Amino acid sequence: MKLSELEAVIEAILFTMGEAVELDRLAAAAGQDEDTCRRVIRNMMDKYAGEDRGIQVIELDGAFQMCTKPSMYESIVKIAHVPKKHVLTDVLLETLSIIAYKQPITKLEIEHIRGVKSDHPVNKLVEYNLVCEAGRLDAPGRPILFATTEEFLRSFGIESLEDLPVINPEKIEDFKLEAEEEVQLELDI
Amino acid sequence: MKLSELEAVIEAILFTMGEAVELDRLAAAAGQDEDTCRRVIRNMMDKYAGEDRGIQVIELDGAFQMCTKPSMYESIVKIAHVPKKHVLTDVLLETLSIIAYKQPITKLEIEHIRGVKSDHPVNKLVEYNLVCEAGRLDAPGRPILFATTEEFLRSFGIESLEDLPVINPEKIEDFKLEAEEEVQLELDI
Amino acid sequence: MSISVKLEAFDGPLDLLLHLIEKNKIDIFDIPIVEITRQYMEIISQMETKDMDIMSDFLLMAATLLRIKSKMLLPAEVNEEGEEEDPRAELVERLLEYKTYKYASYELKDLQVDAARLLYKEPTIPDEIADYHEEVDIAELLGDVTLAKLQNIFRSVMKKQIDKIDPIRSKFGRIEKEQISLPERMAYIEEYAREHHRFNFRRLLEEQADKMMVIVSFLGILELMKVGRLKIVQENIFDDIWVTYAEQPQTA
Repeated sequence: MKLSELEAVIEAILFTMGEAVELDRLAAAAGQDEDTCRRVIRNMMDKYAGEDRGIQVIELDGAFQMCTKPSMYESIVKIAHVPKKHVLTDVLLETLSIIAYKQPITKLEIEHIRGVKSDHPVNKLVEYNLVCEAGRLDAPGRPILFATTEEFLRSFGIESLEDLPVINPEKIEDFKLEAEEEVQLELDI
Repeated sequence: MKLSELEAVIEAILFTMGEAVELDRLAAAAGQDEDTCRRVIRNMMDKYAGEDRGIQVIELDGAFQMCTKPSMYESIVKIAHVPKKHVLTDVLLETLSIIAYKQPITKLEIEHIRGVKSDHPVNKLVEYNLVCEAGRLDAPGRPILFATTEEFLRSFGIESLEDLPVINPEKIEDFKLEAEEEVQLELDI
Repeated sequence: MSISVKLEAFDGPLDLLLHLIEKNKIDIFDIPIVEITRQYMEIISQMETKDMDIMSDFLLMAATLLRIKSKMLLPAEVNEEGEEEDPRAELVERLLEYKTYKYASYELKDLQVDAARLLYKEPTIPDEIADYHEEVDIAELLGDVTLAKLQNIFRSVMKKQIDKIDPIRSKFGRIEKEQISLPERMAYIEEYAREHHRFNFRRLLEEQADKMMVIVSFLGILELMKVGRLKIVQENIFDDIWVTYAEQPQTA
């Protein structure tokens, strides 16, 4: 293996591992003896020291680890603090409305109503603190129940769930009738 | 900020984050406009292409992510734990290719093309995060629209949807020719 | 020809049709519909699946094939431009579209193999940075969403859910496979025809008008017609179809 290839292999391994890797394991994976391997890594460390590099390789008690340079700390703080855009998409609103009216409700029931997997919208709503876990259903697998939060009530300016606008049961009956008529029409021979 | 410093900052951020970082967030953290930032990253990508490098930067629909080069795979698997990918069955692949090329698309349209109910494959693809909901179609019943995700691009090594393999009409034409060349059975009415 | 196939082995009726077309080395633009329909029917009549969802999709295609087959026997229809219409055209288009995506899925499969060789790194964000929890401004997030809007959304979701319930399909669970077996239905129709001698196709369906029964009955009648047990007369398009029992099997 050429020296440059060896450097590439070591770089790739240290990157993937993330943590400190002992020299003997590195050497075995690269198919080299430990001395050669150590020499190559020391050489790489010099290269990383250049000013156009944000990462470096450090030696820790005979093991090597890839990490960012200390001078990069400020920039990393910044990226973590760049505000993400939060949008309440139709998918989220729909899921929220189901949880609001059917709470406490399991994810499976939400998925049944929506007709599609709903992990993502439920997780997002929990992240936004509009929805929270509310115990577990006493059923096989003891699935998590979801309910709306106090933050939800506050945001909509209501004091309790009883203040949610009522869904008229007659309306639901009407939908049922309409739907049945439509299906009947399609089936007429 | 000097160009070399900017490169260092971007390298450090991409390394730390591990996942794909959108250009606007990178630019904000680096304190640069997006165009400058993009130019710097493209330049870095060329440098990473050198043979002494085991890592590279890939672009995914306007976001950038650091990863290893494909040629490093054999060496890395000797030492690192490589997460298992979901095995996609033919049914899943077929459904995924319809969604990829026709997105955004409703389940009904998918079912029309496949000629079979497709709840199961669509749900599986959503579960694997290869497909996500993309709003609802403005039509009676407001059916859910499905589209591919960033994970889809990553899993198939595609930069953006424009880079999907072209379904060559000539290839399809070939099917036709092949069929014509082959002996016809005496089956015609 | 003896075919023993599990229907589940095919991704759907189009997949099965493509399989037959490829196996017989047929030009997709000139499908010998009689033979293909025969092979298709043979396969689905031997199917072992009890899954009604799978079965109904395959039966629907059977009905389509039979419709094309019967249209091929009639004088060709002429479209607005005065050209003869090929009853197979729509099916060919669907098969080609399906085949296109099937082909694309092979390309994707190859891409996936290559892409799996790239490896990524877990985020290593320092704890004190990761612990920074950005406050989500809920008021801004909710924007102009009011309780009334939320209620509307919920209503439309529930309406959609009711729409989705197909009163026929939702009762499938109760239908035994035997109740819609084609040979049994054929025997019933033949018996019914012997008794009534001449009857209206519509009459036959009145008692058992669910979708599956309509399809199976229709298939049964076509099969009986093919073997010469029944004669079918329809004076004009959309008129009632009259079925007559043939005492002596005729040559079809």
